[in-house]
Amino acid sequence: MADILMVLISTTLILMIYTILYRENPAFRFGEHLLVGATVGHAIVYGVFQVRDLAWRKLQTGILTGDLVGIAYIIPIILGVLIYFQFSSKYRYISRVSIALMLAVGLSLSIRGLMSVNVIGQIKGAVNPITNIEGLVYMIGVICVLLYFVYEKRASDIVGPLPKIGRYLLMLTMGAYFANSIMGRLSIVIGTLNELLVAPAWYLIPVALLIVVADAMIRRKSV
Amino acid sequence: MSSVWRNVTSAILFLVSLIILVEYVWVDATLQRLTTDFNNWAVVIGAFTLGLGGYSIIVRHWRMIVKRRTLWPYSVVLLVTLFTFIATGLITGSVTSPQYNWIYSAIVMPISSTLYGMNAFFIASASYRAFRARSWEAAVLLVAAIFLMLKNAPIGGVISPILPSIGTIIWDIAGATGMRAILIGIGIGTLALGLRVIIGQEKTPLGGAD
Amino acid sequence: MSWKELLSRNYKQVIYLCLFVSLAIPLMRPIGLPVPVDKTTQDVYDRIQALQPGDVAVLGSNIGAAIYAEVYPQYIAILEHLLRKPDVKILLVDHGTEGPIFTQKALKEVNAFTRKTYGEDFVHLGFIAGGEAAVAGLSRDIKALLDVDYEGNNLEDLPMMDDVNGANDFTIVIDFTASADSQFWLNQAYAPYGTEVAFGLTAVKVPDAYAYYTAGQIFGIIESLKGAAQYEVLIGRPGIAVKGMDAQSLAHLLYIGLIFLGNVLFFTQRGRRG
Amino acid sequence: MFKVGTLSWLTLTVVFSFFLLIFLYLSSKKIYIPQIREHPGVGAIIEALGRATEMGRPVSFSPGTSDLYSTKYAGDTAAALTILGYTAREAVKKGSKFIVGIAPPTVLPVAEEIVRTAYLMEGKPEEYIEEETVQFFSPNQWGFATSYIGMMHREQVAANFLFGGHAAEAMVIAESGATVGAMQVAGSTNVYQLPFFLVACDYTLIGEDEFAAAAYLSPDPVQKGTIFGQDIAKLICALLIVLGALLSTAGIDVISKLLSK
Repeated sequence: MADILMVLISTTLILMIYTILYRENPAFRFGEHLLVGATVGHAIVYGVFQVRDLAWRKLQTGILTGDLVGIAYIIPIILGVLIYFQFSSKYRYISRVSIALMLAVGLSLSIRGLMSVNVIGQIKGAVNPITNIEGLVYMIGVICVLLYFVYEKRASDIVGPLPKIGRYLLMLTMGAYFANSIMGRLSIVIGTLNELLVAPAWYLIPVALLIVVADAMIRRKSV
Repeated sequence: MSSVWRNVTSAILFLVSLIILVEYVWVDATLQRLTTDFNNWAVVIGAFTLGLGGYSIIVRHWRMIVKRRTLWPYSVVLLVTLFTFIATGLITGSVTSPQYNWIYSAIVMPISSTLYGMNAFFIASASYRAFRARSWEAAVLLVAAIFLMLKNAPIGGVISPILPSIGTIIWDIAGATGMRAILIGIGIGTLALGLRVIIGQEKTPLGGAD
Repeated sequence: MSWKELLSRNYKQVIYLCLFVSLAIPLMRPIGLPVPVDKTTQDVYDRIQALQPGDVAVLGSNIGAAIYAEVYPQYIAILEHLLRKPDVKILLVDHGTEGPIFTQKALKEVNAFTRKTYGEDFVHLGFIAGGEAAVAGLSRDIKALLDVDYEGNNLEDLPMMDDVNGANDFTIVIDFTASADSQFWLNQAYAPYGTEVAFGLTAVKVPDAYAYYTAGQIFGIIESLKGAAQYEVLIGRPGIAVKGMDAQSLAHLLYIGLIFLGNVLFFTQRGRRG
Repeated sequence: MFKVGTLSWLTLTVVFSFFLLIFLYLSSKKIYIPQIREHPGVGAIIEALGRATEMGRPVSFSPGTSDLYSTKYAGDTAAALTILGYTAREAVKKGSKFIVGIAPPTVLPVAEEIVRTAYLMEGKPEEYIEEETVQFFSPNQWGFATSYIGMMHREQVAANFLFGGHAAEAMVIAESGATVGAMQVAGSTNVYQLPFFLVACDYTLIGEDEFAAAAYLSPDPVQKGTIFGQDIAKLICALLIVLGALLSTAGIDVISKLLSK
């Protein structure tokens, strides 16, 4: 019984969201606010479980066994609480210390990783013996696109038309994003339709259509 | 008092970053210990920030209800759902308990997948009305995109095997030139932004320059 | 108001209806177009097929409701393939708050708990917040970061975890995501420890990853529903992904037609006005 | 002692950081302010504004739907606000009606301040109408898109600008702009939105173009210094690639060996 109810609820919600294709309306707004409430609630629940598993438990074992590393977990817990001072305009500066630690770890970890993977890794990937046409095209091509992203005046004058070629090569890359965005979004719609086009879900489709047509009729008369 | 705290903040930002960056190239037990601890502490603070968004949304929508702003009934819907999820999660003790799983699959799954897929419809109508080969650049993009679409969809190969092969050539050129340069650009851009934040020249990520 | 006027005023709704129909028909009456296998998918299949007993496969997942349709079918297909490999250890970790929900759902769907023993053959660590710091912590020293697994059992009591403690023990890592955690595995596992990494991605993330693939930094990519369909064919278990590919084909033709028609109208009008 | 295999990382990071910090310092002390080339995107903005004045129809601008402090698009929104300042002044100079649509609450006060000063600097403070020139639509993605499109149709705008962090709603806005017949200029670093902007708008600034245009237009010398520091790092990468490819064709793969050290 419970899963019939779930199918009815989820199908109704899917159809309510699809009404935006007709126009923005109360049904769509209801579904949207439902989602924001659910996802934010989920994040809070998860935050509580994480603090318990990643810090509170370690602090307790640390205190019991006297292990310094465990006891030191009091520091991130305090910093975690301080971050909520962001909401008081008077004491906001207090929350900055927690953000500073997170930023320091985040930025330095990405600098460590990106300089090795994106910069050195991609340069090594581009450095190949030019044995055929493709090799030549790839080498010149990556230089042209790099030069497109160089903005200093004199440097741009020296390199002449190369950045223009770079921009056209970028169009190929943007074409790849264009084609893949379409395939990606279609896969999501296919996933939703897989659930919608099966009994008992699709019985609700005519109901939704009737409501939309009725609404369109009423609105056309009143205009 | 606040100016002392501000110096402490910039000192932490600079020192912690320096330690983690040096640890990448220098073998040293204390450096490694400190990096692991800072790393795990950042994970804990990350867990606390999950609640930050929640706090501001609860306050904003509560104010909308109290002041009877337009659309306030939707704020009631939002807050009721929010507290239902929190209550179910905390009472059942885990997010894969049957009850939590039920409300999650009934509400979050259908709405978010429909919303995320919605763009397929908007792209379809824009394909007819807005995607024009206004310039040579846009023409190159559209032609490349069409060949790549025929590579992505099995129908392309069925119509004629040349189509996917042209698509693959375009895909390889795009991957080896444009993508590579964009990745290098992101690497350098992150270093530039990172340095400016670490030395305190760029304040925005810290929440404004006041 | 004539039909023509009604159609041109509501052209958007007409196009939306065409797209809906072009997707719905093949889903209900599959055409069965052949699904050619890309090299990026074949590489992942071959690498898993070559796994030896005792190897450790790590599955990272940031699957959420938004990317479920594109990435979850890949996750199921690869999990099924790994379970068929004798004595290969599987470590499951999540990078998003919604991850565990789908990891548990997948484990039940391929009935992993009956085919293998939890704690010896596979362990689910659950979600660890903190983004790149979490992946760095996992790669460096799991036990320093975590005390318990997803269900709350102590890591010490799980026999498998005795000889799995960091990236040096990971044979391969496959991350199923559409967000930055794929980059985190490259930065924190591949760069420092040389761990073999592959990705299962949404279509829109594939162009970014392809440069890593040609540079040899990742050993394969499963590309959206298309990759899932190909993997289902490779392991001889055609399922929901293969059916979806027919709908993709018809819809792609609709888009190309619309772009073509739109531009023809644009140039003819401009011709008249120009 | 040094970790094996990180020597190339250390050298490149130190060299790049040296250039980035030096030009940051030199430009902030106004010792050397690099010259940034005029970006074609800026030319497109001027052309669009000229067209709006000819047709006597208003101009609309959106600085993006992402927050001022969102780590992912903070840079985007900041660049968008610099371009907003410039576009507002040019629009007022040319005497066309200027409308700004805002979604994120944190951006509203900043945008109002920028546009109000623009009107002041052009000597027409009375033309700036409170709540009218800069309109706050809704913090929610689809609520904002619907109201912004409504405004574009009501005002029959002749030029539309979309800068800063946009998501899927940008697709619907760009399409409505095309149906209204507006000349559209957009900019974004979000590679998933860029392809659609490129084919739906008349000119689009790709990724770092947006920062370069902001640096070109902004009086703050430090932005020019940062851009130049990154230029040098990119030129070094380009040099390494060319040298490496040529040498390895001749059979000497010293560059890739050095990079793996």
